[in-house]
Amino acid sequence: MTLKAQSTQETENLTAMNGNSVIDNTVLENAAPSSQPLSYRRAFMLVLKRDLTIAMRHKDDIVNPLLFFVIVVTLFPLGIGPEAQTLSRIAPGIIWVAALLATLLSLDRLFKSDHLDGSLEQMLLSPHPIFVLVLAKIFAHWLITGLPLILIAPLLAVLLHLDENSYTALLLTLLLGTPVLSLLGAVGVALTVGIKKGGVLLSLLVLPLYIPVLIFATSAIDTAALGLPYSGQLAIIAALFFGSLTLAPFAVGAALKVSTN
Amino acid sequence: MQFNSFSDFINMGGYGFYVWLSFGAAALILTLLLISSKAGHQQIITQISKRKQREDKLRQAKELRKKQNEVLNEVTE
Amino acid sequence: MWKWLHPYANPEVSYHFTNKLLPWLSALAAIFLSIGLVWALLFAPADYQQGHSFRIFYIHVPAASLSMGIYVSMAIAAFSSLVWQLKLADASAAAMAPVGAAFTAIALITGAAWGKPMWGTWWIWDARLTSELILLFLYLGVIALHNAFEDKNLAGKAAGILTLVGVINIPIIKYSVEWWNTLHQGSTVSKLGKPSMSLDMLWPFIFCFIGFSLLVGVIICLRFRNEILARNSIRPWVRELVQQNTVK
Amino acid sequence: MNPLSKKTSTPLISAVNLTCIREERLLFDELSVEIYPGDIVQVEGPNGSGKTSLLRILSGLSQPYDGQILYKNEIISLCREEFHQNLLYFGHLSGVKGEMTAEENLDFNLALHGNKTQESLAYLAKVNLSGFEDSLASHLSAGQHRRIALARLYQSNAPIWILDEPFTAIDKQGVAGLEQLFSAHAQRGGCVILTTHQDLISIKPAQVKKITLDYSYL
Repeated sequence: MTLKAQSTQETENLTAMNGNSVIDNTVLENAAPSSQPLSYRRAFMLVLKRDLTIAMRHKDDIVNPLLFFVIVVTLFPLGIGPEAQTLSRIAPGIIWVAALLATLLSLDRLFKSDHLDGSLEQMLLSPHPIFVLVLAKIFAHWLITGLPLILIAPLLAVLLHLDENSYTALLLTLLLGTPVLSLLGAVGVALTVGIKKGGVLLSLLVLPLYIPVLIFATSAIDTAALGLPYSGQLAIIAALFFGSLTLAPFAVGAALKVSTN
Repeated sequence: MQFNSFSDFINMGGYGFYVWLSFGAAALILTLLLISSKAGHQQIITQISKRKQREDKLRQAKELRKKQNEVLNEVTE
Repeated sequence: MWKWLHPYANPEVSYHFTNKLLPWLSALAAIFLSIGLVWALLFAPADYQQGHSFRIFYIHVPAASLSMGIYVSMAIAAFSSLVWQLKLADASAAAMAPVGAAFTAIALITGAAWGKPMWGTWWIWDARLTSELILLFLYLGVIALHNAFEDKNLAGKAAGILTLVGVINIPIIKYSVEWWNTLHQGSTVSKLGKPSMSLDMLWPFIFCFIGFSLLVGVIICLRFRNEILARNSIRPWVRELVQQNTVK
Repeated sequence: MNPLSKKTSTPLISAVNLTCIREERLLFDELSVEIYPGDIVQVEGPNGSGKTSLLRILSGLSQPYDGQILYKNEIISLCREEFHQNLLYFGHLSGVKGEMTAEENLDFNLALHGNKTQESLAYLAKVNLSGFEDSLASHLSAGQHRRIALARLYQSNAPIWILDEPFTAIDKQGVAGLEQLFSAHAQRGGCVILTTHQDLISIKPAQVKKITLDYSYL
């Protein structure tokens, strides 16, 4: 064990050398005029503002998933046929599956570039709790990708002859459901961010987890089309939202620690 | 015994194909898994021993270099 | 509990313990499986409705329940490896994933083979088969993530997190699929439901079930052993063991 | 060894029995080190000997295979917030975003680590970047990126500096400035742990403690 001997020797060397520097030991300890008190809100806003700034200067990230969403939805009538009845029957499923895929496509940008340029490391080393930073990043991701999706969905619903009764249901399920997609997806990206070809793997990890949201959301829209109350399905999606909101940031934090290891 | 003859047994009351497909597939998958798990042991051992040989070689080369240096030092002294 | 667990938390001790355990476990598995399978195939009575196709039940049901059970034990192992940093728990979780995936695949194949004569079609979006299919995806995700990492320890941690996320999701997925199923085909009475089992059907089933569980134990032990070796390849005791094995 | 020095100061950061395994190769085993206020520690070793791994483990980014890191004799995972408040880590990657300006990058970095951001322009001037404050970082060179990241050193009041190759892509003058900064920091009672390919010029070898990583046994 040569190294062992060497390193303990070094240690002694260090302690021995240390005698003369003890005197001004206290200088740094008391000198903290330039630091701010830590606050969750400030950390959250800081990361949120940064991510939104970057997205605004890099508009492809907002536009491309949205375009993907629109194109995938328009492919279905071409593949299935233009009968209004068929289309309105499958419209909820198409819109939701396309939303899943669009979210999946945009997930990559959540941590990838931060991981590549080293800012992810710095975030993990900041004194703020990781879940606050992660939550801010996920919220920013939802604002950038989820929100535009919700805004454009009614337009696509018109193209697919969605039943008129279901528009509110479509918007409500998207409003409650897309954050769940971002939160669950973040776990998947956090796990795969350190892997070179993580893209395909990501979909394998994340898509099965999306199934409950898909089922309840489409059934809410279907129920609404029949003119029946769909608050039950909405309540379940809301429960999924709050469940993932509380648990996902911690899973993401743990996963990021593994990925940057 | 539920069957009168061997062909009865194979036939399974008309369901033979499905029954034997199930049992066959299960047997196949489990045997493959069992064999690969068993073979994995020897594989890992050979892997480790190969790495060990490589490291031994590296160490020998290092010692040889050290000796040569010592000889050189002696010569210069 | 820790005092009792501690000696087994040592990789070398547990390696040798697994080695000693294996022959006994394999013998028991062989006995139970052969009795169970012969009984199930030859002596168990045919179902009055489903005839001899009912014999698929003796593999399908053990495989399906074991596939769920292995996932849960994998999650427990992953949890203890993440929380208490037990490296052996990590190795055992890694050993379980392929076994679980294999049993899920068996449950799916036998389910389809049983469904064809019963429903007239190979695949039906029945709640149980669908959840089994999603479970297979979850298993494959864990295995793929495990393989994607070069470093075994990191791989174990990442796969562990995914397993835990999955185990929270399994009940939700199962519930949602069942709910979705009743919504879309409320009138279909699943013939894979619980048949009234007589005792001469129950006994071979119990033997098969125990036999398959023991077989799972055997395969997990085999893989666990390999995982321990791979994770401790630089330790002197592994080096010695390798030396002995290659000289032979 | 002076027994007094041990009594009067606790080590800022110490490693206890660290073992590190990467790609199934043992990088170091049972490595123990104590680093006190005022120390400048240089980690040495050939490529691939685990210098970066050691620094990442010391900073808490990576987990060692075995062993513990202590901050003032407390395990770092139990005092994460306090430890990170007192730590500045500078890695291979600068953490600079191309979509943001030099000033925005520095401001974010400072604020993220709980520092005030009023004087960031002055710090950019100190690393020779005045005039580039408003340029997008994607228009700047790699060396300039590193300088944006290093500007944090002028503001930081964290006692523990862990710097992985801080001199890469920095010119001679910059290196001299950094070395001055390190000595001043050590004199204030901080400690600097760094890896570098070239030897330190203005800091005398006697002042530098060395940890040599050499996987002489594999």
